[in-house]
Amino acid sequence: MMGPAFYIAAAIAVIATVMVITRYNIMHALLYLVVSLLAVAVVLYLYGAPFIAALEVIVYAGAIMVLLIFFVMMLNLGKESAMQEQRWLKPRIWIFPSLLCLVLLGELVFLISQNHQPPSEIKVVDPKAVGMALFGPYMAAVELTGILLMAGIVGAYHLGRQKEKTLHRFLEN
Amino acid sequence: MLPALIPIIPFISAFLLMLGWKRLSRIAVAVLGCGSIGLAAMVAVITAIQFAGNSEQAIVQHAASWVLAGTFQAGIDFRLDALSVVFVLVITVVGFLIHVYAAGYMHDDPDYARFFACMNLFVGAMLTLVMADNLLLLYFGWEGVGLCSYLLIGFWYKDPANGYAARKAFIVTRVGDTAMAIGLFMLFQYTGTLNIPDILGKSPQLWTTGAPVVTTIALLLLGGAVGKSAQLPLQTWLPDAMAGPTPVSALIHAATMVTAGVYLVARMHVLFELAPLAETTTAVIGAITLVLAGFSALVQTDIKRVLAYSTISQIGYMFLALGCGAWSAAIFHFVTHAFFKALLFMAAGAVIVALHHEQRMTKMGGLRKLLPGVYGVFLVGCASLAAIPFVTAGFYSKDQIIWLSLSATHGHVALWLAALLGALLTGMYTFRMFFLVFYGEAKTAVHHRPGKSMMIPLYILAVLSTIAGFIELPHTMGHVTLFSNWLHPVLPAVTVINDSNAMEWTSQAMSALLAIGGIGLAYAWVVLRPKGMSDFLEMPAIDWLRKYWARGWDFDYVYNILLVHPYIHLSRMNRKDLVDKLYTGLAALMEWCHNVLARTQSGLLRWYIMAVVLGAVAVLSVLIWRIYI
Amino acid sequence: MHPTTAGMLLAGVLFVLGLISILVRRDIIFMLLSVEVMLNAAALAFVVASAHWGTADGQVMFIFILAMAAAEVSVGLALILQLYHQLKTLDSDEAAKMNG
Amino acid sequence: MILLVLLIVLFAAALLSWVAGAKSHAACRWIALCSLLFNLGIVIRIWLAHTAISGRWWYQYKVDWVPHFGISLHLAMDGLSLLMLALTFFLGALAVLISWKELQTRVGFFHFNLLFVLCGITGVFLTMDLFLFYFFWEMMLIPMYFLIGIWGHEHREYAANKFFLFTQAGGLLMLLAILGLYFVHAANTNVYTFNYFELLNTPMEATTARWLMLGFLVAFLVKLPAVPFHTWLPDAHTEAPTAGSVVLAGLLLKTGAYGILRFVLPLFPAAAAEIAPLAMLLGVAGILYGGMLAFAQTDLKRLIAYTSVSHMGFVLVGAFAFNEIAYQGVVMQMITHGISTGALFIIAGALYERIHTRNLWQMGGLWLRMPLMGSAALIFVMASLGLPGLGNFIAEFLILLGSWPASHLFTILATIGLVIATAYSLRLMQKVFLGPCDRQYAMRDLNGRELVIIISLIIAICWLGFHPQPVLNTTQNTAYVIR
Repeated sequence: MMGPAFYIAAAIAVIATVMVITRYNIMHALLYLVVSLLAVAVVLYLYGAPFIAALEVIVYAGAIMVLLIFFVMMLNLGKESAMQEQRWLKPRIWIFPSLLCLVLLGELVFLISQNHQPPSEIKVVDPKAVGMALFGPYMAAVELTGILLMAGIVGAYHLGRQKEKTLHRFLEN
Repeated sequence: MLPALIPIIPFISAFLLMLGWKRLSRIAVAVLGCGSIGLAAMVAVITAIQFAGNSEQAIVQHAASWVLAGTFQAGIDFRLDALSVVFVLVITVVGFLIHVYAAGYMHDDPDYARFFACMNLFVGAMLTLVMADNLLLLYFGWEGVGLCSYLLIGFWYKDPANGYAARKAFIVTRVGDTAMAIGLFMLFQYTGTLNIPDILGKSPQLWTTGAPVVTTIALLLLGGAVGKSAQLPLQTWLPDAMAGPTPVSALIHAATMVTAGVYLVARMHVLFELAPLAETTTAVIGAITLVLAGFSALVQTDIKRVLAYSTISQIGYMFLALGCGAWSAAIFHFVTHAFFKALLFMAAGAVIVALHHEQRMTKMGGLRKLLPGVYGVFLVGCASLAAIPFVTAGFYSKDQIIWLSLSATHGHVALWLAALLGALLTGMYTFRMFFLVFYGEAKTAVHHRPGKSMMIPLYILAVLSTIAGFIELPHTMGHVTLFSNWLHPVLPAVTVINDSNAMEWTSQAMSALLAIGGIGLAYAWVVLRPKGMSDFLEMPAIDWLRKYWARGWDFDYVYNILLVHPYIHLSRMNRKDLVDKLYTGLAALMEWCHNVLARTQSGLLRWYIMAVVLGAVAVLSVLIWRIYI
Repeated sequence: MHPTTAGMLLAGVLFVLGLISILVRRDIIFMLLSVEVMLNAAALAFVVASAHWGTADGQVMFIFILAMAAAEVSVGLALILQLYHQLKTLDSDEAAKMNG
Repeated sequence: MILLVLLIVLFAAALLSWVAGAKSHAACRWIALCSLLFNLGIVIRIWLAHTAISGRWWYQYKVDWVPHFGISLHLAMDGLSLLMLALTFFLGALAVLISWKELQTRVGFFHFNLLFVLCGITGVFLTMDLFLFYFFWEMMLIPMYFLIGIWGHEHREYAANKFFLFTQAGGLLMLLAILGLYFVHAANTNVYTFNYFELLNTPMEATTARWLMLGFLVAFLVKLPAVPFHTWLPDAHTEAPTAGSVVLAGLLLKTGAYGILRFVLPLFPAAAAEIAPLAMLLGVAGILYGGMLAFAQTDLKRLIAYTSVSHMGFVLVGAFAFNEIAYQGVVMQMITHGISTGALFIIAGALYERIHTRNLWQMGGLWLRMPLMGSAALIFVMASLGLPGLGNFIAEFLILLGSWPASHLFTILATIGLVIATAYSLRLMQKVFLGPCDRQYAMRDLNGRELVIIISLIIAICWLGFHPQPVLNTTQNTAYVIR
């Protein structure tokens, strides 16, 4: 009972993700990932979560991906890295992981298709309800998430600092 | 006089000799070693005279308490009755003579003190054995003499062969001791005591004649006796035991220790009377042993081995007598045998020393002129051993056994025939040895004549070997029963069926004729050497038979193949302990697992993820399988 | 198709694609990227479930995942930077040399 | 109180000797020796004061430790404990004496460990609280591990690890069993206690009892050691320094036997009776198998170690015969084996000091050079083959006499063990002291210090052989369990 919008978005998401995982150039991959994320945002919207869709666009596609892009640009990897990637990604390397993952996918599909819930329409959950839940029963988790982000910031700062001496003293020589 | 003193004196002297092994001079050692036995002999004689006044009543002395555990009780209690008095007298008197002889014989040995310490220890242990009032103390003496036998056979320890002989003696007798120990456990289980008089008193009430339990017990005790007395099938140690110094062979392996089995059976005669099967077994073992050992003695070349096999054979006679219920006859033969066999051993020792430690008879000969003293006593000994009628002690004791093996209640014609065959063999091997040593031409120079201390004991024993027979004469010839009367309070008289003078005369005549015939054969074989005889002896079959007998009927070979070699090989194979392999194997498995798992920790991120995925697939598969299939 | 099933299938497909990628890639940035794909797929599943039951919990979870992804990316990038400085490469297998 | 003194003296002496060891080796040795002799004196005084047949428990000392869990510092002494303690301090003192010259490295720490082991052993023999028992049981382990691992011979680390793993595995099973018993008792009576006397009559199902009994039994069998748990012993004995071997053979093995008598049989009489045939089978297997292995060894200390396996088999046979005579024999065997095997190890150590080898093929004819040592060895070899007149005979005879009614077959097999004992004992004597000697240089015979040690051991073993009554009387009251 899903409309064509869903199928189109889903198709874009899947194709874009396939493109992500097959690119040699990191930049291309990132851009495809942004596309994939945007498509997922549409799907999210279709599932009655407009607030989440917005978050997906703003935070995921907008912030996180952009952070990655800037990072890659900062490392200035260029052509060589793409060549390297090409050398590493020989066809036969794909075989076993793909088979394994397909098995996993098969199992997932099997499990999902065993859904015996009565078919129900998509229920829209408005952002207010999300906000009430966040600051109601999930209060503690929100606080913890805040701490996690804080730790992330501190950690990133600490790790990202360029030090004169980067080796641990045990690793010297 | 206290009976306990008799065994204690040798023990004390042994202890002193051990303490003073370095400080005591040779003379002091000899005085202490011989003096203690002499003292013990004096005490024994005095005690025996006292005892003779009232020989119905045994003297029991409680020296000390020993073990008291639960219901089990055993003390260090000594008992003198008619039987033990006989043994004590023989042990101390013959022991003393042998000690005196040994003082001369061992004079040049550097370990003089050790020798006498062991000898005294032996006499003490042997006296304890025969004077013990309970079987535990008897067992103490029993093992004690085994130890001394071990120490003295291996006295010249530098030669590994002596050590081997010593170990063999100890282990083989220990096999018999094991049977005996089990017999003791059974006795204790049923009678609740190991006190000999109590056991003998209780057993007729406990068991009917032929009851399986008492038969088993008697057979187990017989096992112990067989081991100690070198009877079939545990006789193999005795010929090898000749590795010890000659006085040791005379004292331990001829006169005293090897007759401990005879003592044991006689002492426990009540049990054997209740178990006819055991009695028959005893008689059969004795008969077979005396014949087999006789054949072996016939073909030995080593003078001491001849005597060793002859000892086995003579003890076979004693067992035969015991098995026929002729208790006092067995003991009588023990007494005479102790005299003449000690005499023969010591005389042989004198010859050996004279010929510079030459034991092979093929190297001897013509000593009649060179060693006339030894020749005389040796002749007396041989005559007694071969049982030359009327003048020798051996005749009276052996003749009694031969006659009783036919006429006693447990007697049998087959036993009698075996005994007669034994008489023939005895005459033959004894005089073969005698002629080989003293006749013919001299092959080795005499370098050392026996001194007085060696010869005097020989003369005394020669006298004893002659006159000792007259204390018990068959009733066809004077009917003197001093000895059996003496033993009567302890050992019941033999019951004789089909008793007739004519038959007894026949038996005596036959045994005498056979003995003399044997001597004649030996004379022909060794001295005359007719052509036909030497041809006969060189036939391959006969030659093979000779070698076979010389090897002691291959008992050693069979035991080696069946028991000794498998045990040694099995234990050598398992030297590293198979069970340990279980644990080292477990450790190796753990180490292998560790290595395998350690390899998975490669540090390669992709492998880790792969493992996670595999895990996820596995978990989901299990989930699906459990829920949906 | 049932909407919940469809959404879940999409989430599953995206997740497995991310998984394949992380298995075959050696470049550590690509691996990070793949993790993002997988996280996103998981988050999508939550929202689909939320839509199915009509409750807010799924969306709350999405927000948490989002926050976690942000933290992860920032720390992860910092780590990659360090690694790059140390090893002069982005090959994750090279990092195996860092063991003990 | 006096019981606590025994422990405290050893513990204090252990610490003191460690401290003193840094300054002066002699001081540390004297401290160790004096403390052990002091304790020996106390024990002998107690013994003399209690020869009359009085109540079973002579001393009790009990202080709550963790009352909440029912743990208390509960010490008690009866005849069995007393004898074991006397043996402990006697052999302990000898162990100090034999190390007097042999041991020159890290002397302070060595004596600390030695005294600490002895302290643990003392605790094991005294404690009547199962928690505390486990505590002492483990306390014996670690210093012993160091004794083997630091001062041992060439493969010491392997041996020490093996020893530790085996005994630790057994100990953990025992811990499980102790806890199981604790909770079973609590479930049935609502009283949480580790007190031995209260646990004695715990009602429980037969199956539970069987499993708990097995837990205890396996720990003790490993320590004893019984076939097939014996393989740690030859390694540990061989590699340990002489003092370590003496303590191991003389005392540590006895804790296993003691545990069977004190815990397995009284706590689970029915279950123990049920398993008796199997236990006797293991005992007999130990006697025969250990004897056979001993016969094949080429390493002197290893040979002696396997004789321990053989001799401790008798303990197992006797303990599960459920017969008073056999029990008395078992106690005798524990003591006499401690003395005779300890003495053989001391002789092996003295030999090693002189000729620097333990290989039997490189010995022979040493009687010529060292007649005193040879005579001493002869006496203890004879003891080990069960010659009457020496203590071991009384022990083995009583065990066999007592176990005969329990099982004819096993008794017969165990008696055959005496023949095997003869074989290996005489082989030892032959290979070491008899035969030809190719060593031309002079070797000194036993010196004064060694003579004191050996003569005291000879006196002890002869005394036990001729007058075992004091020992038998002391344990008479200690009826462990009579079916």
